[in-house]
Amino acid sequence: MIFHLDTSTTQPLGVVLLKKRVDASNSNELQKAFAQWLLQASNFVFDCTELDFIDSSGLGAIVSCLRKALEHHGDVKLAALSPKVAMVFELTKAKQLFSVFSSSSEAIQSFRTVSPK
Amino acid sequence: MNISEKTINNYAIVSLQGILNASSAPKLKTYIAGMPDEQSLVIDLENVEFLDSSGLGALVGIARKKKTGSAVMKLARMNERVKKVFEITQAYTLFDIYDDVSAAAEA
Amino acid sequence: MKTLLVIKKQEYEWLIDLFPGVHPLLVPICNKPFIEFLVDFAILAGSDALRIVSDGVLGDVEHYCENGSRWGVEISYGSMRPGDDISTVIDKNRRFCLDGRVIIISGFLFIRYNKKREYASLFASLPTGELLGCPHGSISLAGTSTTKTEAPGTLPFSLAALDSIGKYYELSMEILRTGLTHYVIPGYSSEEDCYIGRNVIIPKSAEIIKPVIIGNNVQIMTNAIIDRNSVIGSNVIIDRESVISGSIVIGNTYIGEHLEVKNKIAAGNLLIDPESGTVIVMEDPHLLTTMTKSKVAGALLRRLVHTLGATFLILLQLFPWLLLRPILGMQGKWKRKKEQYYAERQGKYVTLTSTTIECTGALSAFAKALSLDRFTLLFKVLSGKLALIGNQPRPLNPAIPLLPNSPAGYRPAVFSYAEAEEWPEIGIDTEIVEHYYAVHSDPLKDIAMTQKALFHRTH
Amino acid sequence: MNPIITLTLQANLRYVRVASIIACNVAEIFADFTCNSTDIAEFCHAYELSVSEAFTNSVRYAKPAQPEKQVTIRFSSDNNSLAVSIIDTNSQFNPVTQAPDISSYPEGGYGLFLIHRLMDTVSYTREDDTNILTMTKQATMTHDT
Repeated sequence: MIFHLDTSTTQPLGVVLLKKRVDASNSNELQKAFAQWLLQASNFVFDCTELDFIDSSGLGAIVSCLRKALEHHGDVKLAALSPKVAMVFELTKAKQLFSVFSSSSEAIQSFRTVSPK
Repeated sequence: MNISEKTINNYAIVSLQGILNASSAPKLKTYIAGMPDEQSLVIDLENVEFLDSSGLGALVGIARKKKTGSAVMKLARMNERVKKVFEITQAYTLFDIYDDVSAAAEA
Repeated sequence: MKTLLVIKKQEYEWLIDLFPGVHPLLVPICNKPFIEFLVDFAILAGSDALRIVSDGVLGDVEHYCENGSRWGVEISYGSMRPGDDISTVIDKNRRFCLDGRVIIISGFLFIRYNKKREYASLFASLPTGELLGCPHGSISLAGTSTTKTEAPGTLPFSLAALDSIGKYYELSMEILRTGLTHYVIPGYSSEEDCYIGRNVIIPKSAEIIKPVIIGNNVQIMTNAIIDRNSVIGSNVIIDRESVISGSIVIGNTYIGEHLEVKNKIAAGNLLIDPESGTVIVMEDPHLLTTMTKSKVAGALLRRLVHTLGATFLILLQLFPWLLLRPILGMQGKWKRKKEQYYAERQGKYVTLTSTTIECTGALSAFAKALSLDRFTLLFKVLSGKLALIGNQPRPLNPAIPLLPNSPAGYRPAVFSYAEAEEWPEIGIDTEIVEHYYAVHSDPLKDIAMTQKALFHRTH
Repeated sequence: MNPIITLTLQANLRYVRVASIIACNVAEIFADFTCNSTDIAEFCHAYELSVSEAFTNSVRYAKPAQPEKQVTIRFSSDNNSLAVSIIDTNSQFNPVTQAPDISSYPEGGYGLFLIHRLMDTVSYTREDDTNILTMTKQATMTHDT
């Protein structure tokens, strides 16, 4: 996981690059880190370009990130899901909860165009 | 085991009868060794009552020799019991197997 | 009339990884093995003998089709070399092709036909030669026809090559939507677009929308939806609130809770998107799994939990047993029978003394409520011969062999899951419960289930 | 397991056929009593073939210059499975087997592989300088129906 703050938007935007796998072994790590990131931003883009595998606990962690972001009046948007990862999101109906973009720049752009509430 | 031979279209048709196992396989090997290397063969297995891996090994050995001697060796009329051994060992992939002797000798 | 089927390994190889453990020629199309459609067609076309020729291993196909007596047709098998062309294959099977006419079907092809039409006289009169061809194979006729007629402009059958998972999916959907009445489809059917197999459990809250085909021993859990255009194979569990639509669930697959399987193929722990060909392997037992036995590590923990549980029960039952056993024994209400049962490991047996307590009088009712009849069996848990909870031990009976590799596994036990759930203890329904717990049970749940079993037995 | 027959033969390839015919016949008698309607011919062929393979191995690996060498074949059974043990005093061998690489035209090495494929269980033990290869098969064939 690599986190950086994108300040080109009106509100600070957290961009998270997820790597390889998000599964039972590292989903806790993601949730803990996310609590820290929430202090700096409430809008997030999870860039899944390098994510090859996700299981139900990884999915649970990402959904819990979304819930926390929503509590902070923010959002988590997903970008560049590989076909395999997308299939897991579809299978579990988690896809319906997220806005999904084909690239991280599109996802970042979408936060720019939305006027801050 | 009895071995008999006839000729169709330059193919030596070697018909085996009886049991092809460790005690009879040497007889087959010696018989085939007595033929010229370039002699093409059809081995008729219709009357082979029993074949084990020693018998199979002999057939595989003949096939390899014929292959290097650029002759052809074909098998014909395999019964179910014999086929089983070829199937388990996948030895059928090494042979051209015909259900008819004259078809084997013509093709 | 005879039929010669020539299918090269190279043509079906692509299917091997997608449906592991199933021979490609036995891959189900609408719950019926591929090869059976061809057998049906051959018979419909008037064949009394069928030979399947391939350069690949046919063992499983042979085991399934045997000599064809099931269909009243003689089925034999032949081998070929990968490089052989059709004429070589015909030569290699000359004796088979010798008398009469032969339909030669070459390639991994599905033949679309309609069982209501008349094919026998058509094939008897068609001219020799290729009837239909496509880049992946052909269907042709050898031998002379009895009457000389020209081939009709359109033949009442057509070919569909199976060369990709997309084609497989399309074909299955095509049959499901429009062709179910053209073929013999397994299952019970009262309406033409709905086939349901044996022992299918559908709760009131579940929803099934036609067209649909469901195999045998299928358990659909509460609020699950089988939406239109779905094929569910045998021994499948669709867990709570999951939605299956436009999808094929291959046999022995477990679909977890709250999932949406839309336009996909689920086979064991594989989820396949037929459109893109993307395959994901599920390593996650909550989502999709193959129905298999539990892992070794889990087995060790389970053994420990079961031993502790059994020890606890022994201590609990010891006094009542010492007290009641002699009294009931004297009254002749305590009956014991020594019998051999199948053990967990295949090919092994275990001798058990089963006790029955004749249920007359307050004392025996009390003894039964305490499950004292199982007391002696508890010691078998300590020695590892039985589990505390699992399957009901099956008596050794040569006539009813225990199926090896049954997907649910078999773990003979003092108490059975079926007892815990108050399911009928005998019969195939029990298998479904056991199947379900093969997927859902863990050592902790086992304790709860044992409690449940003990409780239910008192009532 | 109840013993049925114990038979000791001279370790000579001449007697391979004797061993395998007896195995085939014992299997047939056993299957006749035990099976309802299974494929008896296939059951018997499995014993005929397996014993042929095992006996041949025992003779092949017998140390030379010991013409009095013997191989013992022991049949025993329980309710529905028949076990046959081939016992010899050869040196220890490695019973682990894999399919021979057929593409290299091997002339041997199929024996144990065949036995494993034909029988339900194959076990090998070494006791007091003897090799015991025990092969068992259930008489009731399990069909997936």
